[in-house]
This record gives sequence, C-alpha cells and structure tokens, in this order.
Amino acid sequence: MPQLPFPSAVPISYYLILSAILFVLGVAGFIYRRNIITVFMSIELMLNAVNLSFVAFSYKFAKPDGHIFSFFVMVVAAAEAAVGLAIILTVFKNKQTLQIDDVDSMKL
Amino acid sequence: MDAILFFVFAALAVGCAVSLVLQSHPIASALSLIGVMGSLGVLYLLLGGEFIAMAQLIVYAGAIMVLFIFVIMLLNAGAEPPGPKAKYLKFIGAPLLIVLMGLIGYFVQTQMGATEVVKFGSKSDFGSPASVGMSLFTQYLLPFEVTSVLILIAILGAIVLARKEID
Amino acid sequence: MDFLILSLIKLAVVMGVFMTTLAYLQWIERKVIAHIQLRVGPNRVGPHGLLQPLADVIKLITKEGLVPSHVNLVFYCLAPIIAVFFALIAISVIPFGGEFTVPFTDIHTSMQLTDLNIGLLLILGLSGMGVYGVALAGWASNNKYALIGGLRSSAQMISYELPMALALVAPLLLVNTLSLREIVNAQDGFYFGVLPKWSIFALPFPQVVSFILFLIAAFAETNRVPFDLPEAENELVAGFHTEYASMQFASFFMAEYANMVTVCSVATLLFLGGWHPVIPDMLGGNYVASLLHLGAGAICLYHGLLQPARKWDKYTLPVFGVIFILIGLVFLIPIVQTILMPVFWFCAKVLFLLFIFIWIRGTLPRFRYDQLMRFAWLFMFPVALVNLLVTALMVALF
Amino acid sequence: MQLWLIPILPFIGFLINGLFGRRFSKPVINAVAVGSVALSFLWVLKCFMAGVPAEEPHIERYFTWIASGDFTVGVDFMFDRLNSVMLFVVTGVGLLIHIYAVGYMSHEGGYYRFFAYLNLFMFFMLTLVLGANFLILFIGWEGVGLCSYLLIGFYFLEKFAGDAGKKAFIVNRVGDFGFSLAMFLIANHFGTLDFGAVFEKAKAMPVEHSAGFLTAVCLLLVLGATGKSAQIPLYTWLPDAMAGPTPVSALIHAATMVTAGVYMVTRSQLMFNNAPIALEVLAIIGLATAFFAATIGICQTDIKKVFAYSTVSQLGYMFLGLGVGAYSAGVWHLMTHAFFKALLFLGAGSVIHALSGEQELSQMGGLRKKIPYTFWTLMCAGLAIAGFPLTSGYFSKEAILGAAFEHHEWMFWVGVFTAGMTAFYVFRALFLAFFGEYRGHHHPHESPFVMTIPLMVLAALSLAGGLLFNIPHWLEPNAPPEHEDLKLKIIAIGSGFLGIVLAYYMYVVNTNLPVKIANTFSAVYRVIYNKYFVDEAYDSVIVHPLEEGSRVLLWKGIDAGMIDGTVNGVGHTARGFGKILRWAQAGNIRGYAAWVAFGSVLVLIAIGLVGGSK
Repeated sequence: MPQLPFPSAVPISYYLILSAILFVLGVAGFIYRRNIITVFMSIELMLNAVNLSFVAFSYKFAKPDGHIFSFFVMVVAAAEAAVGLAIILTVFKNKQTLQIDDVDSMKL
Repeated sequence: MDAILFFVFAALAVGCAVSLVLQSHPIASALSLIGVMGSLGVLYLLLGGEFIAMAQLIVYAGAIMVLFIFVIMLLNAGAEPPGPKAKYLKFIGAPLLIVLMGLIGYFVQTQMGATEVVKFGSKSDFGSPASVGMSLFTQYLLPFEVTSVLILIAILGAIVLARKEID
Repeated sequence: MDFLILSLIKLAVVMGVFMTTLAYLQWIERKVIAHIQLRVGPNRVGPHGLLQPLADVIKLITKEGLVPSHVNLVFYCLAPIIAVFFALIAISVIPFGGEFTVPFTDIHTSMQLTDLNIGLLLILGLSGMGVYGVALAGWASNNKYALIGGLRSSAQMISYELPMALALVAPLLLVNTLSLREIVNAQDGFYFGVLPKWSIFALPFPQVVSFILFLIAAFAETNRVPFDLPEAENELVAGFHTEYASMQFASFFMAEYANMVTVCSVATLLFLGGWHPVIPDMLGGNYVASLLHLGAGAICLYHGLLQPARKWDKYTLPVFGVIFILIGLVFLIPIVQTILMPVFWFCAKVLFLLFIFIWIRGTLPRFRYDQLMRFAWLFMFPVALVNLLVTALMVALF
Repeated sequence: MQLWLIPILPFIGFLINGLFGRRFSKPVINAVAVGSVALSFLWVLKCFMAGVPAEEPHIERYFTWIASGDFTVGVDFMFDRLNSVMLFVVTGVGLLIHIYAVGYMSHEGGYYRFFAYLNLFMFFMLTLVLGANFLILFIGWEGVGLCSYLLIGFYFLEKFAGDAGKKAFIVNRVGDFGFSLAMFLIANHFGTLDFGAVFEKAKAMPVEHSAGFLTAVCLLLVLGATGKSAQIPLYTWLPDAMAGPTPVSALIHAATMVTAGVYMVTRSQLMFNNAPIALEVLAIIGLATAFFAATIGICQTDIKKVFAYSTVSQLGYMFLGLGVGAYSAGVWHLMTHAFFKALLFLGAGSVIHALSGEQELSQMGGLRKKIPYTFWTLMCAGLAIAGFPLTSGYFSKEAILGAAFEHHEWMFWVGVFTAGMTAFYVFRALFLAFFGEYRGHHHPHESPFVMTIPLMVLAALSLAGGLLFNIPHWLEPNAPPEHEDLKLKIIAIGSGFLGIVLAYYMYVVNTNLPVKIANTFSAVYRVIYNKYFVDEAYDSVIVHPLEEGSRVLLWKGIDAGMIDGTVNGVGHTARGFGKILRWAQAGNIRGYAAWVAFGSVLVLIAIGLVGGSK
C-alpha cells in the first residue's frame, strides 16, 4: 500500500470532533428549521452524534458499555419517534399545520 | 486505510447533516438523515462496534426513519415556506453555535488530543453481539427491562394519540 | 493482492450466475404458473421460450426511459437504484458451499464473497433498507396510486419485519452464532444416520413453526402474492411502479426477484441446513445430482427421439438430454463431486423454496389490506413470540 | 431437605383456588385444597423420616431479606424436634379438618373462598412454625392473624361475624404490639433476630445482670402470647371468634393458631429461663385464665361457646406448664389438646350440621341415638379432656400438674379444681346435647362419612395419643424421669371423675337442679353468665375514649386544621412563584433551544475558567 500523505489511522479525538460537529448541526437544525418533522429529525441527529461519542469512548476503554448506552439511546429514540410522530399527527389533525411556530398555544 | 475510510464517511456524514439542515423539503432532510446514519454505521464498524452498527442500520435507518418517511408521506408535508418568525434567533443562533462548537473542540483537544489511534480490529471483540448481549443481560439487566416497559408505554401512548376519534 | 484478485474472480462468477438466475427466474415463474393454469406459457422465443428472458432484457434496455413531467426528479431516479442496490448487495454475505481448495493450486477459499460474523444482522438491515426504494418510488412519482402503493408497502414491510426477525431468532438460539457459515456448520450431521440435523428438525425444539412463520413473513417482505398489495393491479394500477418504464421498471423487478432469492437462501441457511446433504453420503447422497441429471436426460431423449409431442421437439429435446447427461457425468468426477455437491444441495433447496413461492402465487388470491395487517399483528406476532419463548425455555432446560 | 416446600404447597393451593376457584367445580377445589395440604403433610413425613437432629437444629438459609448495616435478617427455615411436633400437629390435624370441611361446607356459598383462606392459613402457620428467626415467625404470626380475621368474618353478611373478626384483629394488635416491641429490643440489644444467636447471647448473660432487660423482653413476648393465645387480659376475642364456620374454630381457634403463643414461648425458653419473673407472671396468667374461663364455661348455653371457653382454659393450662418450667409438658398438652379439642369442635360442628345450624344446647338433647358416630367420638374427646386415665389428656395434664406441684403447691390445687370444672362443663354440654329427650324441632341426620371419618381418626388419637407420642421424652431425651407421685395422680383423676359424676347427676338424673342453683345464686350466676362483664368494661374504659379522642382531636384538630392548611399553603406559594416566572414561557420552542445552548456554552466556559476539566 503506497504511503499516504496523512497518517494511516486517526486518533479517537477526530471521532469526538465529528460527533461534536454533528451535534451542533443538529442544534442548528433545531433552531433554524420550522417544520416540526424536520425539527424532530434534528433531534435524532443530535442523538446520533452522542451515540458516536459513546461508541468512540467504548473503543477507548475496550468495553461494551458505550455500546450498551447507545443501544439504550436507540431504544429511547424509537419510543420517542413513535410517540412524537403520533403527536405530530394529532397536531396536524387539529391545527392543519406543521409549522412549529404556529403551535404555541401554551403562550400567555 | 482506516484513515481513508474515516475521512470518506465523516465527510459523507457531515455533508448529509448539512443537507439535513439546509434542505427545505422534509423528505430530502429525512433521506440525508438516513445518509448520516448509514455513514455513522460504517464508523461504528471501524470502532469495532459490529452489533451497534447493525442495530443502527436496522433500528434507526430501517425502522425509525421509515416511520418518519411514512408520516411525511401521510401528511404530504410540502417544502417549508420561506420567511422565518422569531428574527432574533438568526442573530444569536449562529455565533452561539460556533462558540459552542469551538468550546467542545477545545475541550476534546485538551482532554483527548493525545490518545491512541483507531485501528480496525486492533482491540478484542468487545463490540461483538456476544459480549454486548452478555453485559446487556447481566450488568444492565434492570435498565433493559425498564426500557422494555418504556417501549410498551410508548406503544400505548402512540395508539391513544393516533386514534381516529378522540372520545 | 492475492486476496483482491480472488475476491474479484468470485465476484464475477457470483454476479454472473446471480443475474442469469434472476433473468431465468422470470421464465421459470411464467412457465410454472402457465402449467398450473393449464397453459403452455412462453414458447415462441427459442425452444420452450428459453430465450424469452433475453428478449425481455433487450426490450427493456432499448425502450425509451420516459420520465413523467410531474414527478420529483431526484427521488424518482433515486428510488429504483436504492431498491436494486440493497436487493443485490445482500448476496455478498451468503455462503453457497463449504471451504475448498482450488484444484491444481494451493488456494484455500470458501464459496462466499465475505463471511461477516454478523452476516445475518447485515441481511436483516439491508432488507430493512429496501423499503425506501419502494416508498420513495411511490412518493416521488406524484401519483395517488403510486403513493398508496408506497405507503402500503412501507407499512407492510415494517409490520412483517417483526415476526420475521422473531422467527429468525428462534433457530439462532439453537446454533448461537450470527455468522451464516457457522450457522450452517452447526447443522451438520444426521440423527440416526438418516434425519438431518437441520434447525427445522433439531432437538431440543424443532423449528418448524418459525420456519413457516419466516416463509410467510418472507412473502410479505418481498411483496409476493398473497401479500402483493403494493402492486395490486385491480385497485392501484400497478402500485408504486405505475409511473416507471424501461430499465427503471426492470430494476424494480430485479429487486423483487433478488429479494426472493435472498430470503430463500436465508431460509435455506437457517432452517434447511444450507449446503449439507439431504441424504447422507453412505446412502449415496453424492450421486443424487448425477442420477437426477441422467434421469432427466433419459426422459428428454425418450420424448425427443421416440415420441416428440411438437414439431421442434425432435431437435430440441435430444440436445437437452445430451446436455443433462453430460452434466450428470461431470458430477461423477470425484474432485468435481467434492467441490460441487454442496453447491448442488444449496441450489436445490433454494430452488425448491422458490418453486413454493411461485406455486403459492399460482394458487392463492390476494389479501385485503386490513386482513393483511390483522394477520401480521394478531396472528404472526404472538405466535412468533410464543415460539421464541418455548424455544428459549427448551434450550435453557436441555 | 427443602423445607420451603412445606409452606409453599398450601400457598400454591391458595393461589389456584383464590384466583381461579370461582370457575372451578367443587371437586376440583377440594382436590386442590386437600391435596396441597396432604402433599405438605407427606413432605413433613419425608423430612421426619430423613431424621430429626437431636441437639443442633437443621437450618436452611434461602436468601437475605433485610440487610441494613451489619444487621441482617434472612429468610431462614429451621427443623428440630420442637417444630417437628408442631409441623405434625398443624399439617395432620389441618389435613383432617380440611377433609371434614369438604363435608361441612358443602352447602355454603363462597366455597372456593373458604378453602383458599384455609390454605393461606396453613401457609402462614407453617411459616410461623418453620421460621428460624423472630421476624419470619412474626410474618407467620401476623399472617395467621389475618387469616383468622378473614375466616371469622367469613359470613360477612351477618354483622356479628364482621364485628367478631374486627374484634379478633384489633385485640391481637395489642399483643402484636408487645411482640414487635420485644423484637425491637432484641434487635437493638443483640443486633440479630436469629434464634440461635439470640439465645446464645441470652444464655451468656448472667441472671442477676440480665434480669432487667431479659425480663422486659420476656414480658413483652408474654403480652404477645396472651394476645395470640387468648389469655387474660386479651382472651375476649376468642369466644366471639366462634362466629366463623366450625372447621375454622377447630383448626384456627382450637388446634393451631391459638397455640402459636405456646410455641413461641417454648421456642424462646432459653431466654425465659433467665427471666424468672416473666415465668412467674406467665404461670399466674395461665392459671388465672384456666380458672376463670372454666367458671365462665360452666354457664354458657351455646355449645361452641362452651368449647371456646374450654379452649381458653386449656391454653391456660399450657401456659401454666410453661410458667412452671415444664415446657415439654406444655407442648405435650398442646398436641393432645389439638387432638381432643379439634375433635370436640368438629363433633359440635357435626351436631350443628345435623341440626342444620342450631347451636343452642337448650334446643338439643337425646341425640345419642340419632347421630351415634358423633356421640361416641365426642364421648372419647370428653374423656380425654377430663383426664380419664390412659387417654391422651390424662398424660399431658398429669405432667403439667406434677410440675406445678413441684413449683407451688397452691397452683396444683387450683389446677386440680379447674380440671374438675373442665370435666364438669364439658360433660354438662355433652349430656345436655345427647341425653334426655330431644327438645329441638329440626330433624337430626347423621353427617356424611367425609365428616365422620376425621372424627374417628381424631377420636383414636385423643384416646391413644398420650401413649403413642411421649413428647417430653422426645423433646428432652436425656432428662431424668420425674418421680411418679401416685397421690397427686389419684387426686387429679378423682377431681375429673367428680366433675363427670356431678354433671351426670345434675343434667341427666335430676335435671331441674341447675335451675334451682341458678336462682339461688342468681347474682353470681348473672355475673358469670355475662362473662364477668369484661367486654363491657373494656368498651367503657378503652374503646369509647379512643373513639372520642380520634374524632375530636385527631380528625377535626390535626387533620383538618394543620395538615390541610399546610397543603393549601404550599399550593398558594407555588401559584405565586408561577405568576412571577410565567414571562419566561415564551411558547417558542426554538427560543428555548437557543437558551439551552446558551446555558451549555456558559457552563463550558465556566468549566474552562475553573480548570475543572484538568
């Protein structure tokens, strides 16, 4: 294999940085998008970012615990998706909108 | 080789994430999120997490996102109309996030900067389904059971919420 | 580099065979159904319509791929690619036979593109991803029939993935590994020298129930009759691929057939002992292939030479007979036998399952949609759960 | 030897009958209920055959139940000579009574409920007997109390049944209160509740030094025992408990549960030995109870009430035996009493069954011919309880009285007199029921064999039980045989005879004599007939003040005033804060997200500045 211009393997910190980038992108999506579903997907993106760092740490300590955690995150995400999407359906049924700013009836 | 794979799929993930944020159409966002998940799955494999990578593929990409797409199609959600409300977010949002990103990066560098490199398959098979299952059903048995209850509750909640008539 | 070259060769072989199989599966299906319905089936293009697939391919390729004006172009073009990609990629982890050394060399390899120790999970994941092709196709073609078809298929596929996965887990408890190769190796041997130790027969708890459940779920996963609601032509013109034409249309079909082959292979590997012989060697299991082919050849010759039913038969059938006999003779060569018999058994089992698929298509009517869902959640799911529990109990006890 | 199976089997029976019994047919319910008890009896037999350790009890530790600091309580069962006797009594007599109940309850509603409760009782009783530490014993103790409550109130449609149940429960609470205090003291002082360890430490304490503490503990235990075993001052619940079905009276309120106190004291004899005062108190309580209960028993007109008071008085005998240090004699009497008292009650039940529910002696008479099996078996029981020579009651009562004589002579004389009275009132009841001419208006019919066969078995046991099972020898194999004092025996037997003869004279030969006596000593008669007005006294002294206090002070004052006020106040304050904080609720989710991000940035900066990350 020819010599690469960069090291043949990357340190764990790269993975963490990547997870940070993804997380921040998720936050950005949450803040800037107005479609409820998209916002929801941004949340999923954040969760994925966190999972990545879990798995990275799990590699660092060579223990499966990180995997377990991200597994639980997935399970919770599944439950959340089920309920959240049901809520979105109900919102749409009652308000005929998916714009997150129109769903602010809790405001004074 | 590891490095190439990492950079390729990291770039893919970031690209998909960006498109998730920028795309105006929910379906497009959903597909890009699936892209993120897929590339993350590959990264998990690089990190020796075979089981979790497959779980990512099956649970996240295979089930959860299908739900999303399903709902998007069901509601026939169109593209977002332009013109945001809540103007002030535009101004504080971006710098805030950049600062946040910078801080996290700084901490990661100071804390984990000089840690060992990730070599595929260099560690023992701590991520194999066997070992994950082992600790899942011994050390983490209680949380596991609790999650099952959580799922059950979620199912009930979803059913109650999505019923045809609210009586 | 050696590894790369070897893999490339394998890849070429597998893809070639696989594609041909897909093409000819079409022909087989049409023939079988024709005979079930007392028709002749394709018999114009080539002897017994054997060249029909070729003709179809040429037609589909040369046709103009027209794109409706109202579709969402990106996803419209993306959908078939996704579908066919995830359908074909699954073959890469399926083992067709045991390890062997290539004759006249010292290369020791296995009849499989790659052996992941999570192969089964990978297949599950890929089959899950296959949904997007259909769903997107339905949504992107911007057509109510297509959309309904897409929705139906996505709902149906999620619903049936649960019982399928549960049915898959039960035999895994017996073999406790996820690597397909080891799964098959765990089913080696015979009870009392006659009854093969496949999971479907294996003690402590024969997996008959989960095998049946898996087959049913597989029908639904591959959108086959009686679960082919996404393309129920009498309600939705052609379901999710209403708007598709030419190669894109063809790729959907390829995806469907590839999925069929995949699930049949998985069923074979998990329940029917993969490439392990049906008849033990000491009972002459090694000669089954030769006998079959020789017999077929004999029949062909008889019908061709002595009493040809149709005009062409006196020319075509003898040729086939000779070919069959030659194959039978080839199978008599010891070294070929050792290498090819496993593959023969594997293909035989897969073809048998595929035949069941076609047979059912020729036999059963289509479900109604609510029946479909009720069946999934109120019958398949509980039964699969109970079966899993019982299996777990048995494995724990014995 | 898998002791846990013994209590679990009836518990399974309880679960099956209690959960699905409503849908079962009676044969199925019988099979489950009787079968489970029979199985556990067989298991007891197996354990017994496997060999009973003579000195060191065989202990099985299953799991740690409570672990707080270095104080741990495990779920442990033990098996030694003492509780082997108890196990046989409980499962054996229990089995017979279950069989009997199949016949007796056949016409009753709530059939499955009855048997479920009965099995549950067996479970708790066996737990009580098997428990290897005070807490497990206490679980059984409370459980049997619960079951007795449930079964006394079995006919919950009649008010008196419900009231009787409540009375039993509440009176028992007093005793349990003492028991729990004793447990707290023990746990606090010895740091353990394990029988073995506790008694070791108790033995280690010299008498004069330990007197205060051990006496306190033992007196509290005695209080508990008086509650459960219906002794003065807490005996009042037992006669009312007769409101329950007769098998219940036989099983719970004669044979097994009420003897729990005796068992508990015997179990902790090592502790009592170092607390002479407590022993003295125990003896006196026992004696007094025996005497007074006997006097009351003379004047009762309800056949079950008569036997109830005789139970109280016999329990008094056992306590007397324990109190004078003859534990084995007490246990012996416990066993024999289980036989003949269960028989008496079952026989009474058979009579009641024959007269389809009639309990008043005045409505009976002349049943000798009509229900012969019941008559003869009841006669055996009467002879046994009267201490007729070579019957079971004879031996145990002799042992107790002999020990009492060595302890204090006057105790012996009182005991003898009580024995005479016992013989008198038991035979009074029997003569009233079976001799003379029939005074009732029902048509008596003999009970089915499913009821009479247990009667016969029990009759055989109560006749030969004393000869067959020499409990003192079994419990103390190497104790010196106490010298046979013929004089005492003669006196005791004589008193018994006297009682019987007197009863025969008064109630068969010269039947209008009792009325005369009652009229001449009408005041005394009324006092005794009304059980010395003890219930009324308790009512006016304890119950009414409690009710008033709770209504006025606790409810109106504390509950309505203080507690509700506090709660409402909290509510108001929260409202106030809400008013202030409401502005932050802009209702714009993305705004919230931005704020969260901002906060996390602040936190990160803070960490960075502090250098906490290093």
